[in-house]
Amino acid sequence: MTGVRARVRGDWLGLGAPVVVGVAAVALWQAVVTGFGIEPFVVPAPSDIAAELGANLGVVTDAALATATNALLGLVLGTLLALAGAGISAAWRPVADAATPLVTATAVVPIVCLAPVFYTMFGTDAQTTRVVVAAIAVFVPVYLNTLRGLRTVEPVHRDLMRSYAATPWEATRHVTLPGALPFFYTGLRVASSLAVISALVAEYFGGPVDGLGKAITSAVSSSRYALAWAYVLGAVATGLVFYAVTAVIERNNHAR
Amino acid sequence: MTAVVVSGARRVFDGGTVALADVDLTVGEGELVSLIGPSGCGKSTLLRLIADLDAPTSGSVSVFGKTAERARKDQDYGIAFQQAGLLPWRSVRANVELPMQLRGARGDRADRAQRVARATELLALVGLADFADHRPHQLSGGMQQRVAIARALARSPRLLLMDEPFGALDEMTRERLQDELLRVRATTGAAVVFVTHSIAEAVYLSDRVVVMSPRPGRVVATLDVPLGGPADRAARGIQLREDPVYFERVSAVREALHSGEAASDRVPS
Amino acid sequence: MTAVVVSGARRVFDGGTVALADVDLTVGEGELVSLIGPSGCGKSTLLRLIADLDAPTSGSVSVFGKTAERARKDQDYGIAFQQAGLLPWRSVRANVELPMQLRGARGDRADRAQRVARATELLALVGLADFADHRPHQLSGGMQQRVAIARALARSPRLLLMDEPFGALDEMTRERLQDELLRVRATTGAAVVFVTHSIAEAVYLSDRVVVMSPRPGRVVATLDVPLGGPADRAARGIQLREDPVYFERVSAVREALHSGEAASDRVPS
Amino acid sequence: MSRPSRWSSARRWSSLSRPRRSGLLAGTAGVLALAAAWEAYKALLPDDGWVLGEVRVLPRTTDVAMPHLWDMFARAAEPLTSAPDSPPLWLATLQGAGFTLGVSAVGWAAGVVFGLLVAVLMARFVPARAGLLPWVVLSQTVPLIAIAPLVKRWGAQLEVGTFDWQDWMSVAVIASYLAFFPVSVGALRGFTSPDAAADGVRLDLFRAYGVGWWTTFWRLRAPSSVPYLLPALRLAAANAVVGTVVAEVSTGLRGGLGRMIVEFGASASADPAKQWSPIGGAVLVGLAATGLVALVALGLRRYRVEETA
Amino acid sequence: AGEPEPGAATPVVLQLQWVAQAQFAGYYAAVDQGYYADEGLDVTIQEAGTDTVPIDVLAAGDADYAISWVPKVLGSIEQGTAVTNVAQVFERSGTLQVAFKDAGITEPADLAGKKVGSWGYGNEWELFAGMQDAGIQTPDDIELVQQAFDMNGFLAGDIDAAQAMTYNEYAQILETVNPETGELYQPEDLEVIDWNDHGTAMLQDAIWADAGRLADDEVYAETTVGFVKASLRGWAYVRDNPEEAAAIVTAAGSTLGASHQLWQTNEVNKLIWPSTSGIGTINADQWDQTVEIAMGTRNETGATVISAEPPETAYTNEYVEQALAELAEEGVDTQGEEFEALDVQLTEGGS
Ligand SMILES: Nc1ncnc2c1ncn2[C@@H]1O[C@H](COP(=O)(O)OP(=O)(O)OP(=O)(O)O)[C@@H](O)[C@H]1O
Ligand SMILES: Nc1ncnc2c1ncn2[C@@H]1O[C@H](COP(=O)(O)OP(=O)(O)OP(=O)(O)O)[C@@H](O)[C@H]1O
Ligand SMILES: Cc1ncc(C[n+]2csc(CCO)c2C)c(N)n1
Ligand SMILES: [Mg+2]
Ligand SMILES: [Mg+2]
Repeated sequence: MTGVRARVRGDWLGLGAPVVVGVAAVALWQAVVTGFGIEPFVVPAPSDIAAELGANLGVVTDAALATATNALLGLVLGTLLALAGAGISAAWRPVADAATPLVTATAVVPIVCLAPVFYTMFGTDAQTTRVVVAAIAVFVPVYLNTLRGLRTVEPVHRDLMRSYAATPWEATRHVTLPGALPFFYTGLRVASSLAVISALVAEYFGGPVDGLGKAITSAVSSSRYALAWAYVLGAVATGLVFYAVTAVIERNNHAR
Repeated sequence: MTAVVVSGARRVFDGGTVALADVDLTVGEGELVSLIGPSGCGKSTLLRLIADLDAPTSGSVSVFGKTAERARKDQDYGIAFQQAGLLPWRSVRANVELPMQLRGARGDRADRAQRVARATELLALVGLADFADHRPHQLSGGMQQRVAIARALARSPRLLLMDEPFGALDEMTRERLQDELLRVRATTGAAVVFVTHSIAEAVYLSDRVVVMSPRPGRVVATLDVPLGGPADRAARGIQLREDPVYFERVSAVREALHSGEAASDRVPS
Repeated sequence: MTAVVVSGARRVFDGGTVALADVDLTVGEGELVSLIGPSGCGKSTLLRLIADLDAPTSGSVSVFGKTAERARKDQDYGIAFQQAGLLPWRSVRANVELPMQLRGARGDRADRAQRVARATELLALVGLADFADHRPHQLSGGMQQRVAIARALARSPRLLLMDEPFGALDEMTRERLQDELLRVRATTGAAVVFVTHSIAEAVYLSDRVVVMSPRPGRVVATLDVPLGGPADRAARGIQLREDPVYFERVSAVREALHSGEAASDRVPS
Repeated sequence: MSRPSRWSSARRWSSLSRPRRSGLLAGTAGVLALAAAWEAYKALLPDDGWVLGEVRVLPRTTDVAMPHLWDMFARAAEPLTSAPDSPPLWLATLQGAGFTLGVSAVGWAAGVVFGLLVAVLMARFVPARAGLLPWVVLSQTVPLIAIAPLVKRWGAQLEVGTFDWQDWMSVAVIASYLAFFPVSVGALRGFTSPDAAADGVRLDLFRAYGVGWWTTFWRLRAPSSVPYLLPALRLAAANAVVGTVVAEVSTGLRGGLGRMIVEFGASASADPAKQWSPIGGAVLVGLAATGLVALVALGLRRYRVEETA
Repeated sequence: AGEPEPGAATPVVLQLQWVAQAQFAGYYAAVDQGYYADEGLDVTIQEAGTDTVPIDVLAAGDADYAISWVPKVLGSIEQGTAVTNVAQVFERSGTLQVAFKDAGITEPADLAGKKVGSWGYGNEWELFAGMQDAGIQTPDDIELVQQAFDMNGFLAGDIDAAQAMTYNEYAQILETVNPETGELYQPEDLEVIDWNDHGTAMLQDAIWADAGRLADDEVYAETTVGFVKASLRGWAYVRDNPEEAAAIVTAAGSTLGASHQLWQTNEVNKLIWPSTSGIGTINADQWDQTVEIAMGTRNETGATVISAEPPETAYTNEYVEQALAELAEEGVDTQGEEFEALDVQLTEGGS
């Protein structure tokens, strides 16, 4: 049933349908807000948000860049740690078992609980905590997925490498690592937008005065909701860029 | 010197399953021996013992007069599994080059050139010269199997271990590959241990057919197949399959299988 | 009335692959017709047209005088695929009951009792009475195939469509199931369209063997197999396979296949 | 090419997995190792941590930044405040954890229901899938704290008959906003898993039976989705807890851990061990939530021969 | 206020700007002492979280009155929120900028080149006004640091000058042991910039009512007088009974320690008493100063609170004057000229 026609249809749907849904949703939103005269503190009109975004593009961009920088550093740091951790855990089972409760705890502990103590630990005058919080959020999915990938070696490939009397390093290089790559990317894709959200949430609890999280609260506290939503758009765009970039890296790196 | 000597090999799995009970097997140099028997009778287990991918609970295995482990480390055999087991991230050519690459000690330019030449030659042999740069998923199941066979042949091993390599193929492709195997054997003189559950295939290819019975796996019969040497067989091709000796041996193997089966109390499916 | 009439059926896939080109096929009531041909020649495609799982690009298919769609909705046929396709979360019994349950209009107690009785009967028929409460993953591949066959028979269809149902089995299990199929056919009188790539199997089972050529898929030969009716064949069992007529027909099908193959320029694997 | 089916290969893997007990032992060792590392780090490194150039690479080790573990436990045993009838801190934390867990559970349930509905919609209609899926992904890039006050506001405007919207319900809605995402994505993958070429035979079978989409859904798609759904439910549980705590901080809802974290900020300098109690509580809530999901998984184990991420 | 109907108290919701603490002691005392009930009001007090904007809760109709700082509300009013300040409870600002003695910060100009703490959430305008007056360009001349819920950043030296409310964060510092002396930090260890002394103080806690309902809804207008009256009476109670008031707040669910709670009660009293024109009265000069600063001060993004004068409806003394008159009749002291602050001893952790 899948064929060229279906694929062409799929491509059209893949781009067109979300746009249609998006435009329809925004139009409905605008109509409801203007039609019922809804106050901006309930929900601001898309047109007002767009106007604020236009008027404050520079400020929004600066804030987004500040947040994105922390998110990116956190993404890189968390990914590197997760890869190292997953490598060690895959090679040495007791380490994996020992790490399990700690990783589970990390996965379930809300960032809002950790951010305040991290600011105390790393200093509230630096971006460090935001990077660390993002890194922790990134660590969990990348570690878990990569570990799963490293452990899922096809038995036939394992036998093959043994039949070649391949060294552990050769087996890792030629079979384990390439096989784990798709799993790693699955984790990275999840992690990419998590990194942005986490860095942003961390801004609520301290650190230098910059970034989207801080900007959103500032705007809201003086009832400038349309401006706040312009910053939210900045956050969405940043998250989207992170997601898209990882998706592109994935596609280029393991074209299958 | 014989290629493989298995004596008194026993393999009991953790659950208590006796997969092999006192199996003796000798494969002479250049000889092709088929293992046949109902599913679960221990054919793969036996092959894995020879390949040192598994160790016997008791008994011994020697390959070219050395331990199985030494032979594995010396790369004395090539192996093809029932699943092709290609690495999906490598091209067809790179898959065939893999065993050479792992052992190509120096990895220099001359080494590389030699590797490329050998892979080209092998791909031509299995009829896939045009597909060298494809990825495995772009090939049909039969083509993948052929790549796996080319890979097994890569280092011109003196011993070939093949576990139902043609199991997934349609009859005609299968027959073509059987002929190819005979040709390769004729040119390289390698010994072959060939697992199959096709009686016709076993008779067509083998110097000897070893019939096994299920749980605990034992050798119940060993039948010689006097149909001539590999070069001879490869030349006769389709006519061989209509030779009365061929039919007679097919019937003999079938009977040995059925009686071996009757000997065990419950038939696995 | 005939069971299946395919006339001038053509199936062109989106990529432009002509899977079937002007295929005509008639299957009489109670007749067993095998489709054989190299991989990719359109056997499965043809079967799927009959089952209304796919529609012809041009040409027509009728089943018991109705459209294929009507016949599918009326549950006129039972089908078994090459993969068993059992539902892993259902017991063996529940898998066999599935088609009855989906159509058991009332779902009351009497209906249930009848369903249970029928499933028990079918499981006995395929030799799995003791495994009714097992889950599919506890069965070997061959046993799973047998469950799928029992499921295909569940509503006593007048037409059975089977796509290489014994493909994954070892030779002996396969032979046993072939005999079972002959027995079922003898008792129910169902028409069967049987896809296989085993020449021996096609000859052993069929009233007629339809040989197809690859891309574009065509019928290149239709061979009658005068080996007697199903009851007769089932009774003769292993001797049938040593009958000279059997050997002759095997050779004839092989030749038809080879010539059909030669007719097309490139051989798929 | 024949591949071992997912179902049978799963059995082989599970038979290879080590006995549970050694994992438990190693897990305990891991927790103890972390505790030891905490104290060793505190003992060995200077108060100011390790500053590389401008950046503090390793954290401070002062008692304010990293209290001794025994101080955390000792503090938990002391009363919450100096008020005469004040409960011990551990008890207050446990009560807060219970409250947060309850709200999370409601949020989780709501998120699961909504996620499943969205997934069914997307599974049933291809254009719905194409149109909605990107927005479902996009929804998770909207920072929670931006929408929390709005949700509270929308909820507060709601009053139907005798039903009066409570503030904790807004918190549960916010939790469900995070919980629905993995469920909808995971369930969609599960519902459409029979469409995969390798599994197509089952779908063909149902078509051969001439039954409709919904019968196929209940008999095939829904059961097939379980291996994909279970990890999604677990993720949703963790997300629901995160969402609840964030929303508690954001809206100031009294009773849960989020509120405790906000309030204990005031004593973070003079009573630094205090704020570690709700952090421990949050970990407990998260573990309890995923543990409860494990119970659900137990109920569904017949459908769960293998789990897929 | 009108005659309270027997048995049918008017339900009233009050939205605070933070969680329960002595900052709001007057309202809790009024509930506890039955002052609201005396006015025929059944008052529910709603606490706030980090993202609650009290004025919008009020405008959305989810509360009848809200407590908020004037500069924050001016911004909301300019965004179209129709609310009116009906009682300016705090006459003085409680916001300080605190530094350790050795940081060399004694006046706003010294903040240049320093790491300066700021809360955000609209609590930072006095700081920006003070720095702007001192000729400091933000953000270029200083390093702005977002201040957390706690004072750890200040204590650890991440922040040279931190924002602190006299009644809260300043006390948090004094409740902490100075590692150098082994004793609690003392006021002598600290240098304090009090914006009341630098002309950039802005009006803080006030009672806000819905402007639309004040104009159209007579009952609401009447309720407002009753509500303001009972609230102010509550504050008078707090002035006269600080220990009891602190206990009332703690009983209402605040988890602050006893000495901290009492300190806060006492400091809040200092922001109200003695009252120049009677508690709750909005003094035009203070209002104008607040508006002027709100229009002229830029924050780190270059934004000002408001760009134009607020409308007439932004504040009125109409209701508070009625309330004060009724209170005077009942013999309540609404100026507190005799007010004497306590000398509260803080203990470690404020317990
Ligand atoms: N790892 C294992 N653990 C436990 N039992 C095993 C293991 N591997 C194989 N067995 C058992 O040993 C017996 C022999 O298995 P083996 O795979 O050698 O059979 P086979 O003859 O190759 O069958 P087939 O024709 O189906 O490939 C079977 O009963 C099987 O269940
Ligand atoms: N969905 C499809 N889209 C495009 N081409 C298809 C599709 N299904 C089958 N084909 C093509 O149609 C031809 C016939 O396929 P079909 O599956 O009927 O072969 P077959 O005879 O059953 O082969 P096999 O013995 O391998 O099962 C093949 O060339 C195949 O590539
Ligand atoms: C997110 C957030 N963080 C800190 C404060 C601290 N704060 C600054 S002024 C004030 C009121 C008087 O205490 C309080 C609590 C806040 N409000 N919101
Ligand atoms: Mg085997
Ligand atoms: Mg087919």
